[in-house]
Amino acid sequence: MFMRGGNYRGRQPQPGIQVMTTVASFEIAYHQYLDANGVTVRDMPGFAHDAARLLELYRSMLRTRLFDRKAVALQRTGQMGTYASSLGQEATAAGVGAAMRSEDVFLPTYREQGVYLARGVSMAELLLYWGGDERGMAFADVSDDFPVAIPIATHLPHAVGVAWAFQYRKQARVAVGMCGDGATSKGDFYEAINAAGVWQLPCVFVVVNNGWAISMPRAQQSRCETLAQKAIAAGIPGEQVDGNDVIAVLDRVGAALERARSGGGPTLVETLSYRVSDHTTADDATRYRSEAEVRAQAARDPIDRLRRYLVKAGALSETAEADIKRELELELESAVAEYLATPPRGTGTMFDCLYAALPDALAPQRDECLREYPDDG
Amino acid sequence: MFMRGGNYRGRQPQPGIQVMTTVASFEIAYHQYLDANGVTVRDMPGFAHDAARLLELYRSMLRTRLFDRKAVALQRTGQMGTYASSLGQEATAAGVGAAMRSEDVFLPTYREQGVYLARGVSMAELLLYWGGDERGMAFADVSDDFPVAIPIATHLPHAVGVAWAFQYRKQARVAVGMCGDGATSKGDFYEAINAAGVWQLPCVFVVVNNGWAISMPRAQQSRCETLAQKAIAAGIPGEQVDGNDVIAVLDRVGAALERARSGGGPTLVETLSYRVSDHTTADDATRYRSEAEVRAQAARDPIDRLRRYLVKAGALSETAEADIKRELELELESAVAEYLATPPRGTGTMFDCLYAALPDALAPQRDECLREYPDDG
Amino acid sequence: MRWHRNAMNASGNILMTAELTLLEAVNTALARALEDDEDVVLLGEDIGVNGGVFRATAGLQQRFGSQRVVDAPLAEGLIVGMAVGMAAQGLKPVAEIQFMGFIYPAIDQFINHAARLRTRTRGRLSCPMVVRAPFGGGIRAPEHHSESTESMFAHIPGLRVVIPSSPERAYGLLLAAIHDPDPVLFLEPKRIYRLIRQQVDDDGDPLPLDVCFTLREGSDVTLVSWGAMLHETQLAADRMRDENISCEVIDVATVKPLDIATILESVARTGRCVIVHEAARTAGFGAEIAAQLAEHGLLSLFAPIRRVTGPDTVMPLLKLEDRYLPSVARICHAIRQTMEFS
Amino acid sequence: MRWHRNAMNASGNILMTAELTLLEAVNTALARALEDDEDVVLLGEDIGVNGGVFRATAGLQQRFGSQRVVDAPLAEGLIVGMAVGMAAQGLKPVAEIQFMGFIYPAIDQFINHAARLRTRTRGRLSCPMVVRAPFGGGIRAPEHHSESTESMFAHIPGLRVVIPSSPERAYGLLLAAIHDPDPVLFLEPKRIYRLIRQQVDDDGDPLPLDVCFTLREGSDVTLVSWGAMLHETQLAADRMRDENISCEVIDVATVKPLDIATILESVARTGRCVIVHEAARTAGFGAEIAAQLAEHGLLSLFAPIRRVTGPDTVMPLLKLEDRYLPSVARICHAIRQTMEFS
Ligand SMILES: Cc1ncc(C[n+]2csc(CCOP(=O)(O)OP(=O)(O)O)c2C)c(N)n1
Ligand SMILES: Cc1ncc(C[n+]2csc(CCOP(=O)(O)OP(=O)(O)O)c2C)c(N)n1
Ligand SMILES: [Mg+2]
Ligand SMILES: [Mg+2]
Repeated sequence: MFMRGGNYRGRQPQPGIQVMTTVASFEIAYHQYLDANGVTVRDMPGFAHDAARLLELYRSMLRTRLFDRKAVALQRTGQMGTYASSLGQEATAAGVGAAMRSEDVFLPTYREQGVYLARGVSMAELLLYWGGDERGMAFADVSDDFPVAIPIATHLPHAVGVAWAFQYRKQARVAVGMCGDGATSKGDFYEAINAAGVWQLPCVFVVVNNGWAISMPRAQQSRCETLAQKAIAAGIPGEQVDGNDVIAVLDRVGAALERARSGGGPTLVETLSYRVSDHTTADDATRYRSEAEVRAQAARDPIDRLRRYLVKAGALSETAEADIKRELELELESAVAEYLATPPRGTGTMFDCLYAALPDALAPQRDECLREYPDDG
Repeated sequence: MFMRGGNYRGRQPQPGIQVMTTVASFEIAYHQYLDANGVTVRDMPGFAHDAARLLELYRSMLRTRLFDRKAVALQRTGQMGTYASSLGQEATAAGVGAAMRSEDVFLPTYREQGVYLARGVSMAELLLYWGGDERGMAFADVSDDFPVAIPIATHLPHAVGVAWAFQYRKQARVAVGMCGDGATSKGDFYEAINAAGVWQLPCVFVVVNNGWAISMPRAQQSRCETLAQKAIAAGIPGEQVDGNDVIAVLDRVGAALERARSGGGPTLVETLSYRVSDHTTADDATRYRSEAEVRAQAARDPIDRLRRYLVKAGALSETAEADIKRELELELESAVAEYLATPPRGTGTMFDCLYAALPDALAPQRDECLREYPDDG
Repeated sequence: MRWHRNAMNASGNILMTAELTLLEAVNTALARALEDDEDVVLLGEDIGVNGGVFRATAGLQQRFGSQRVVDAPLAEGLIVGMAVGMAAQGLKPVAEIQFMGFIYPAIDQFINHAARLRTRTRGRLSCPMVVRAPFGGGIRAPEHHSESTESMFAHIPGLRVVIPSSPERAYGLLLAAIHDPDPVLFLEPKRIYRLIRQQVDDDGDPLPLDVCFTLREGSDVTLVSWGAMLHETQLAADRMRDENISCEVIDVATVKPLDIATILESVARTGRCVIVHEAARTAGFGAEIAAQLAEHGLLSLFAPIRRVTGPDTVMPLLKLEDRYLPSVARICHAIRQTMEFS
Repeated sequence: MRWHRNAMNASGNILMTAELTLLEAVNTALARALEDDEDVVLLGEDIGVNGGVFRATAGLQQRFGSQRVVDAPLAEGLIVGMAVGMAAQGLKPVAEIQFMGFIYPAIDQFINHAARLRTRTRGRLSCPMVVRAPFGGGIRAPEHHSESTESMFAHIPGLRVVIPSSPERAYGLLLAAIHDPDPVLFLEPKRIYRLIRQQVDDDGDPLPLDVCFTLREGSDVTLVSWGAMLHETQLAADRMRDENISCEVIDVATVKPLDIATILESVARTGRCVIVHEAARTAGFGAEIAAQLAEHGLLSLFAPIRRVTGPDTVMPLLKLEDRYLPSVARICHAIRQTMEFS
């Protein structure tokens, strides 16, 4: 986003002039490196010249896709709860995950397992959570990331608070809040970007515009031409990125993170992608959108796109790809085994983390609970 | 606001091009007709050639000022509750009041007595309300306007609902929601303008930017250069107006109302003014802003400005002005008398308008109340 | 839905009778209201083409058009706030909040506006609106989808809070809520959305609000509940019959304002009362009922009033949610304790 | 404030003692917390240069800087949501909501986040935060400025709700709330902000949370109240003494979690209980106390438990607000009824 003018205070229109004065103007940019066929449309950013880096992104996307597929399968066979797949959105997740440093803090919705995986959350943990067990959000190896936010957009004010803490403590860390296109209609979204702007906090907001909020198409959420331009309301930079181009996502989210880390304030990045799957396993998208629309999106698949580029560049052989797949399948298999073997939480644990210490008033309720379910602690 | 581009879907950037694509651009306009000295800076709009119309606006501003002054005096002498004066903002109120038709619906905050007065609400009613009696919002002569909204910005979704009803019933009516600069930080504000955009509702949002939200200067509410540009987030037109130039306010709010009425959808108008008074009679603004700043605003006084213009144009003589003042003083005096003579509400009336009919469950509480306060019904 | 006869009711409405689930009864009542009164408008997230995530509005947009069944942007505060504006203009909006866990951004609109617009204008404006929300646990849903916080709303002066517990009452109470000239929060116990089918006459006749329904008469103990928990409560009453304990079962139905008279009258006969609700115990609505009994029915009581409720913990995710919900065994235990008390 | 001696307490803190109002005690506790722990940060509307609309934070931004005492944009959901994020990072935010009537946009953050972050992450993240809000009527304020809805928050599992009723308890309980590792809603009864002065030691010592304070011992009837209503309750107890009725007066102080043991123990001795609160009756917190007494103390009761409360109406504007608030006469009437019951 560019701003011109803006300093309206000093300006006075001239007498007799028929036109009104323009006091501020703005532009919204769109970024893409690889087109849908994996052909470069623009000079590549520096990191993209490192094949290993691109392979890592490729692996990250594939890992998410395989994880999602397995999670859906587990749900279909009654071994897990309702699940929200990110099928088709893997580039955004991989790009954001790769752009962040481990000391940054991630604040996601329910559709960002891909970023969690890139952050070091284990597959078994994510399965446990979606299997209906809070221990899945205890994260053995990731200390500060937030748990999944289900109430839409409510986590974005948290991102502001986290970023505020970084600024207060003079830490070079960034809070990254991710949300969907639907989420941009909620007051919380707006209050958060506005406040981040006021304090110029190290905070990056990534809006994953996947075209749909359950059955509501993007156009019914807002009359705005782009979601990126919502940044203008907060006086912060906003831009649009091809969310199925992992290179563009990593580049632009990376730039936003760098700016935030070095005191340059917040950014809103809209990534244009598409929710290929149903909203969740509890949804049936055929009720509200045409299969033709979904089929058309196949051509934009983020994994195919990078694969074509890598293959053409000679950076990905068939055997290398098979190796990656095999390795991921193994990881997945052992995660599923670990998940399924996790002993259940005792009923009494309902009381354990409610407060730092159980208040006296609750002891009788805990006792009552353990009387009814004595065997499982 | 102008929009260019916007149709990002069809565009594809060209290979090899180094710059990113611009997918949307916007400009925010500022409107003024009379400068601070009452000198025209631009050709006058049609209505301004009608001296009677301008005199009416002048009278409307003066009426508001005198009313405010009296209300503050009553509060200071213990005859009224906390009161929020609009001193210095009378042009915005008069302009909005004059732009609306009686069949439109007005949804104000606590600082818009000027618009209420222009709408036909009586001075005695307003005094009654601020004196702490709900009957003051029963409005004998205005049927559909909303009562004062004290919780900031919460009435803007109501404006959307009212406008939705107009659209549904194909009525050529407009809902006008007014709020302050501080209110623009609240999610409700944003949700409302966004939704009005989605359905292209006959709704006009007037943001009175008076520089302060209690002790918070405008700059601390948002990093945005103008509040008008918040419209861009909702994809609706937004513009800035000199809120102390009643001609500009009437012209621009009038244009927005006309567009809304004829199916052109919502508009956000930011009127630049200044809160010359304390926030309310419970506030002491000297704690947080300099007297120099306030004094500097005297030069922008909206009433002086129009008076100078009218006097120079020969449309306002000293005797005419004295006549207007006398008439207004008389109205005010009789309103105060009416207010002070209003018999108190009986205690039992607490139960009267709670539901359309008092539920059985509440009858004992009402009886209990009447036992304690039997004399006043 | 299986419709199986047509007739007319007293007021001349065409009478369709069918075996409906609670969910279908809601849908049928909404269709009836849309049909009968063009001021009725539905508003919510995904209620249009998609027919609602539970299908409560299935087919209604197709039948009544997108001006009557309106998909709103994702903003609950807006939805309820808009309903206030629509209602003030004389429409009868019926808003859907997708899950009760997402109603909180709208509490401001309930407490500061909807419930007091009539009071604030001394009757000049009013709020004839309904907000529907599925609530309660037991459907293995994700986080925040299973809570019951009716008592928070029952505290709001000027509001009605209505909770059906069967298809028939869902139909009649929802119509009553829509006809009511004041705002109603209509909470639908989603655990029993599809649990049973019941014969429902689509005759447009509302059931009375502000009254409790006595579902079963008994002489030893009064069981008071609402919503989905009436299912377990009735099962407990069945089980108690085998132990020769006769339970009276009361469906509160309108939680606010509360028809305490029916409950008092029952407890005056039985001398014992067990209140069952799914919500967390502390400051749950069971407390209000117990408090009124302790104030107005103390002398009738042979035994302490017991509350069988969810504990004061966060509703756990699906692996443990059944352990959170009051079980038939827990209710039976409380009944026995009450009977054995001396 | 008139400071009048310096000393040290057991933990070596400098001890300043002064005659403070409740408002000054809040200010003093905030200053102490800011002084002692740089993780403590204040956040709110108009709390900086302006020192808060009630002056609760007067002088603090001047003393501790604008990084510690932070003026926020006008958005309550944001303020409480930010506090969650800050707290998860180990800060100890103390947010101010200007009036309780404006807290509702933030309820979502309380119920869906602050109160359950620890549970949701099994202790990995937590929310050591305080939200302060002045509440209650009686100061002739405009609409929406006078309500008391503590019971809505008392229903939220994982939250603490603390209400001081004197300068001393305001100081000690606020420090305790700030030290507490979990979220606390701290409601300040603004009607008594400046009512009395009391000697307060600024020694940094917290008072215990989760316990009731017995303000006066008595043998005939237990009066239970909290916040500003304790003022009228104490006056009623005085008046009853003239009628030879001996009242025990309990300040609940921590409404959630409730120390029922102290109340039960008292009622076991007196056999009678009158609960006084300003909030609307239905589903007010008095109901919870009465319900627990009806469950666990039934046999002690010689008389019905009476609640003296605001009616279930919208709190009227200033002309009638005194008629809404429970009066000393109303409390005395209830005590007499309780005593005369047989
Ligand atoms: C406050 C709130 N309202 C409603 C819901 C129900 N709901 C869950 S996901 C969803 C759509 C979200 O769309 P979007 O933000 O675009 O994210 P996506 O699912 O497309 O990733 C809705 C309405 C919710 N979780 N929270
Ligand atoms: C939701 C809410 N929060 C806080 C307040 C307290 N308050 C009253 S007026 C005000 C400032 C409003 O500023 P602005 O919107 O600019 O309007 P102005 O007073 O300048 O007309 C605040 C914070 C309130 N009324 N509502
Ligand atoms: Mg989406
Ligand atoms: Mg202002």
